[in-house]
Amino acid sequence: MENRERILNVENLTTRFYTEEGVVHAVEEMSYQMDKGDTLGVVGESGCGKSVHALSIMGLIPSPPGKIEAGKVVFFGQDLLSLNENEMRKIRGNEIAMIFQDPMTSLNPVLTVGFQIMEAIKLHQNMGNKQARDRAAELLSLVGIPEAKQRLDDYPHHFSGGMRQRAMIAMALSCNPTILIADEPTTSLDVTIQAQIIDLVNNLKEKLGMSVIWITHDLGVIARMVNRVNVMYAGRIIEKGSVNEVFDTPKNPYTVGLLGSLPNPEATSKRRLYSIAGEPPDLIGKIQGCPFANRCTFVIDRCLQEMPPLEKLNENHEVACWESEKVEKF
Amino acid sequence: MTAYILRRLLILPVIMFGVTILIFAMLMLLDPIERATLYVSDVPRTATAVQKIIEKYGLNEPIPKQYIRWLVGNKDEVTGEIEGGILRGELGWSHTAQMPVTEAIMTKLPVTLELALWSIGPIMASGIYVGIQAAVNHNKFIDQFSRVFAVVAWSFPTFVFALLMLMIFYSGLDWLPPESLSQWAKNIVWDPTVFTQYTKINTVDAILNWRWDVFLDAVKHLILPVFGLSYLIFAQVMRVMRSSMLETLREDYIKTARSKGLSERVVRNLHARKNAMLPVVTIGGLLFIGLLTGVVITETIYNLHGLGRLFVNSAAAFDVVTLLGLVLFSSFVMVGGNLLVDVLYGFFDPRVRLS
Amino acid sequence: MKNVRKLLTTPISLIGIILILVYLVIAILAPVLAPYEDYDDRFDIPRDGFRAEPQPPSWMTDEDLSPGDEDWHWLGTTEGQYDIYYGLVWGTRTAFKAGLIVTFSTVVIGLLIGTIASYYGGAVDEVLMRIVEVFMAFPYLLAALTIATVLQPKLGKGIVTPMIALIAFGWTSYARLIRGDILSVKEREYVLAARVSGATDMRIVTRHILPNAIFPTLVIASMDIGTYVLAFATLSFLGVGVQVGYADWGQIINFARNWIPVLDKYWFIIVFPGVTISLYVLGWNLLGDAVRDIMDPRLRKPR
Amino acid sequence: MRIEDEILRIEGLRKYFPIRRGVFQRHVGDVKAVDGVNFNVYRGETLGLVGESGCGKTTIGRTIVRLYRPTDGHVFFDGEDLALLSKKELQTLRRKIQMIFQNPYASLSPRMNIKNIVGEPLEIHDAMRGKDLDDRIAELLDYVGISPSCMNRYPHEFSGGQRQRIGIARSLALNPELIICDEPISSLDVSIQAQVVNLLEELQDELGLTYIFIAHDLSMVRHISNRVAVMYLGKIVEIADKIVLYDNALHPYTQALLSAVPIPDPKIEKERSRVLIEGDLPNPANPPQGCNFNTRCPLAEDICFKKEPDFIEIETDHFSACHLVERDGEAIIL
Repeated sequence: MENRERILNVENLTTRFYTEEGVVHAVEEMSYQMDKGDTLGVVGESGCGKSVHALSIMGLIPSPPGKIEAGKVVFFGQDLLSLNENEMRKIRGNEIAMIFQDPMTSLNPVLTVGFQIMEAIKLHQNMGNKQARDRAAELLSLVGIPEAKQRLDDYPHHFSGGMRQRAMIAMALSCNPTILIADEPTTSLDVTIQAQIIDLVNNLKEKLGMSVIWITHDLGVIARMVNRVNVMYAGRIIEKGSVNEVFDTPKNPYTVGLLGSLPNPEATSKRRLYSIAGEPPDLIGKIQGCPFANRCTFVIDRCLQEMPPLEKLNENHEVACWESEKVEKF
Repeated sequence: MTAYILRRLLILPVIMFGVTILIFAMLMLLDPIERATLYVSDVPRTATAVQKIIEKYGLNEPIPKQYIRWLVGNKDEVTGEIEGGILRGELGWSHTAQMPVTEAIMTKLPVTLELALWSIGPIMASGIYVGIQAAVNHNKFIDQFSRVFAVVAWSFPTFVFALLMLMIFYSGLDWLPPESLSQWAKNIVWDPTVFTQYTKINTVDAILNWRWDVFLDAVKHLILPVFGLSYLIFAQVMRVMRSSMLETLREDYIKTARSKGLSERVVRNLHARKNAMLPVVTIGGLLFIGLLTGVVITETIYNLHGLGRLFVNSAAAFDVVTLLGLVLFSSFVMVGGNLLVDVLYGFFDPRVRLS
Repeated sequence: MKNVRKLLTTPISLIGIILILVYLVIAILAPVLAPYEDYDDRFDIPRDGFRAEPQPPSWMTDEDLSPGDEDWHWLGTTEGQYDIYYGLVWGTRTAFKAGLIVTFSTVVIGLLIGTIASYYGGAVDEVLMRIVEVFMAFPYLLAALTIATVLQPKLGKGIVTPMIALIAFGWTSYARLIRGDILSVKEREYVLAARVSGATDMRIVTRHILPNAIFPTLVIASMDIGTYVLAFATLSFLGVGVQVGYADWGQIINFARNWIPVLDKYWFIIVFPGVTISLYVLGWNLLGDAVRDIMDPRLRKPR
Repeated sequence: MRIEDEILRIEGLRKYFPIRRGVFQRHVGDVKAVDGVNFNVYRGETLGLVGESGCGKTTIGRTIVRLYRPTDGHVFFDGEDLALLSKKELQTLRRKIQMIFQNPYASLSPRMNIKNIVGEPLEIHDAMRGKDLDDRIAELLDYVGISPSCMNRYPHEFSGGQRQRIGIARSLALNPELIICDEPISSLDVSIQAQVVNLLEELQDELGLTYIFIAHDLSMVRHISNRVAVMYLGKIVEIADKIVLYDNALHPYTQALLSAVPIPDPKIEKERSRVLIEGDLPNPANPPQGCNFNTRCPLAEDICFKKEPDFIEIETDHFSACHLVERDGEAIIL
């Protein structure tokens, strides 16, 4: 692998929410690195902390009740968590941009689409009204919205779901961000529209030289989109590595179970799906040992006592499991 | 949007028809002779004269006939003169005011309008401001304070508040007297040679006549009534603004705005406030109710000769014709106000405006 | 259960509950706290002569009197020598009656009309909702005041007339609220599931729709009890409703109107009754507010 | 398959929802949610019904159980036309056709306990009471893997997957023959989806149930179904045995849909060629003239804008509605 530039280094990130019901351990000791040009997938079930981790990077955790307890987010050698609000605002939307899950609610209904795009441009790039407007139109056509100039004056409710997500992408791209964080951007869209959006982001990534963090629960999208993947469970990364390694030789029983629970597209005979018994834990209160232990078929005593650390299997694969050598894909 | 407004406008006559039916039904609870004041100013006392009046105005005819007559008036067969008829703006004779009800409304309206004018602006502006401050400082001091204030204000009867204020600031400290003007100011205002009453609204007239002494006197007399009239509605606007702002700040598009790197000030004032205003607009109708109810109590206690006081006096004197005239008028204000609110809503929300 | 515990541990609602309990105890113990001579007249405030000028509380002035004496007035007298203490104690009963009966009746009427409108839909809905709008075209208190005035000669003075007046115009917001909630619940999947199971319309409404739609209305109603007590007091303050001398808070405050220029001297005729009614309404409002916050933070206050 | 094995036959089914607008709320048009649909379901099979949101698949399901009255067309169940039944006659039908809903959080009344929810159909139809009822409820809960001791709990005490099981238990209460599964897994987490799908398959084997499985997830439909029908804008565009359909899709929309679904295997994904279709779904209130896929179809020819294609059998048991396929008699590869 050629020498690539390290742009993001997340170290030991821990985010908790102090609610009336108790302390929610949303993200626990999360560490990973990202190089320029990477498309990093973060995959896990709902409530596993994948969105919270993204908001932590952006410094958008509502506080209170949320609090980043520990860790570093080093972006080009600068720890984002140590920045004050003003410095962070210069990064947000400029160096790191984000798009969200539900395009129907992510755009302000009482402001025009054009205004919302121009706003970011004017803020970060010091452009005048006219210039910003031209740039906004350019961006809209870049993301494949026809008659972009006229559509600037439309309100979000004139746009379909797919178009709104395109507009959101245009907004995110307005300042040529280094990293684009996409938080389940296609979950609420139809598959044909999802395919369009995935394609669009892939093309733009090449064109603009961005790096992308793609958060999703859909392993199919991960397989299509990304080159590196973090698998999350109960607030922790339990397996990470290059997408080929993780899908071919998963070494955490959860990853194995997740892959097994998906129908095999090649199968001709009817085989029952593998199903992981039980339910994911809620994250209130500290979990003793490995959070997956109570659903795991490989469980040993040690799992109930100690959380296994991420262990390097090879250059491209790390896994957190005491019994990883016994685990095999079926 | 236009279709929606048009639809409301078309329903309007239906509502107003219902309103007249309801008012007429209340009228029918009266004895026939009591209803005579709808058409004549002094009702005779002798039995035969009474009978004559009842027959002349058909006050014991079938109800639909009486209803029509109440609407369009009674035509004198001999002279061809038409008396009464609410559609002609004739609401009957007010015993309490000793003039026709319509005229009474027009004479007393300026006093009430003055109160309302001085109340609405400050209520809206300060209620919205404090509500926003409470929301963005959620669970901090100002939020808790606003909450306590709202609940306490909501529990404090207007009439108790007004009397306590008078106890402290009038009979105790003698700072802020009741009534609308001091005697010397009244003498100026009522003297047409030195003072022209353009609008009959004291503060406005004082400015137009360039009489700052009168203006200050009027303001001094307005302070207590305006406070008494506003604190309830203020509490309401503040609470609605607070909760809608809180809700708006949780919306996804606020997250989007923040992720663009906008400052918190822009996020609040531009992205959140505009959306959060919508529920405040919808309670605009409540504002009218609050004002109309408030003036009744306020004017009674502060001895202001406006519509509210006329209302209470007519109630005390069993002057039902005046009462119903006033109720009819206030329901007009309400219906008109609600229509205005609908239009405003469309103005604020592009989703409604353009659909 | 969790909600009940929350109600009892939140300071705000706890204050509300305690306030209401105190008043409840006063209402129940009224015959002990303020004994009456004749059962039939127990809501008539006893008078100590007919002088116009109010008398201050006895413990402030009369050194030769002691509690228990016939002329002893804990909180002084109003104009016409009505005993304020007696009026406030027995007025508690009036307040409970007025608040609870008016709230209950308006909710029942509103539920009935709202349910019928949303259930039948179409023309029935259209007509009923227009009727609701007609009633809503009147400012509540003014309409109630008017109808109470009109009804007074027919029904006489007393607490029934103002209560009927308040009920007559009070039900509309509940009808609207329940109608809206039923319409939104009607399309939920569990209602569809009941229909697929072959449940009759009656069963769907009573077992599936109403239990899930009625809640916001009840919460709002609990918040409105205080408002109704206030409205009732306002009516009697303005001289419509109970007769002079009836044990009713608004009525007692009405006496203060004639003494505005010298209220600082006769402060007890406004301060005692004013505090009594405010604390009572505050109790209900605190409770209602807490109930709303706990059950559904999104509910907005109507009217 | 033989005709006598048919449990359900749908002919020319239409369901329109009126649109009212303007000052007088005039009837200005219809949302043609289901616009002339024909298919049949054989006893004991699972028919998958796929399509994107707004294509009318849920409406078909709800019309079959008569939650909606059809605008036009016939629904024959065991030879009897359901579209014509009166309310009373429907009661007997209710026993035989049941439904499982999409959202496990919305499909159980929050104010009823599990016992009342599962037992309600039994109370209504069999007037079951007391111990009989309790026993039957326990049996049903046991079937779906919920401990009968939970009978007196309320829905909010259960997770999404458990609720969906409870919903399934309710639908089984009356021993139905046909169950319409309306996106039963789409709001569940991945690891829970497999649990529910396995349960549905086990129940089918054990009780000989017939399913119509409505979903937008093509990979799960492929797993669970015997035959698959693909819907677009109120119409069925293709129907075939699942292996035939997935290997040899005839209609361009089916091909696009299949290729849009990502496969959870990076190697396959890298080699796969993809068909992208442009644009959005047209407004179902105002569908395009001719073939309603013509606005997005990369192959559309003149005829596609003029004439609506017929839904015809191209090869045995493989139906499709496309002019180009009809003409050439074979799949056209995008």
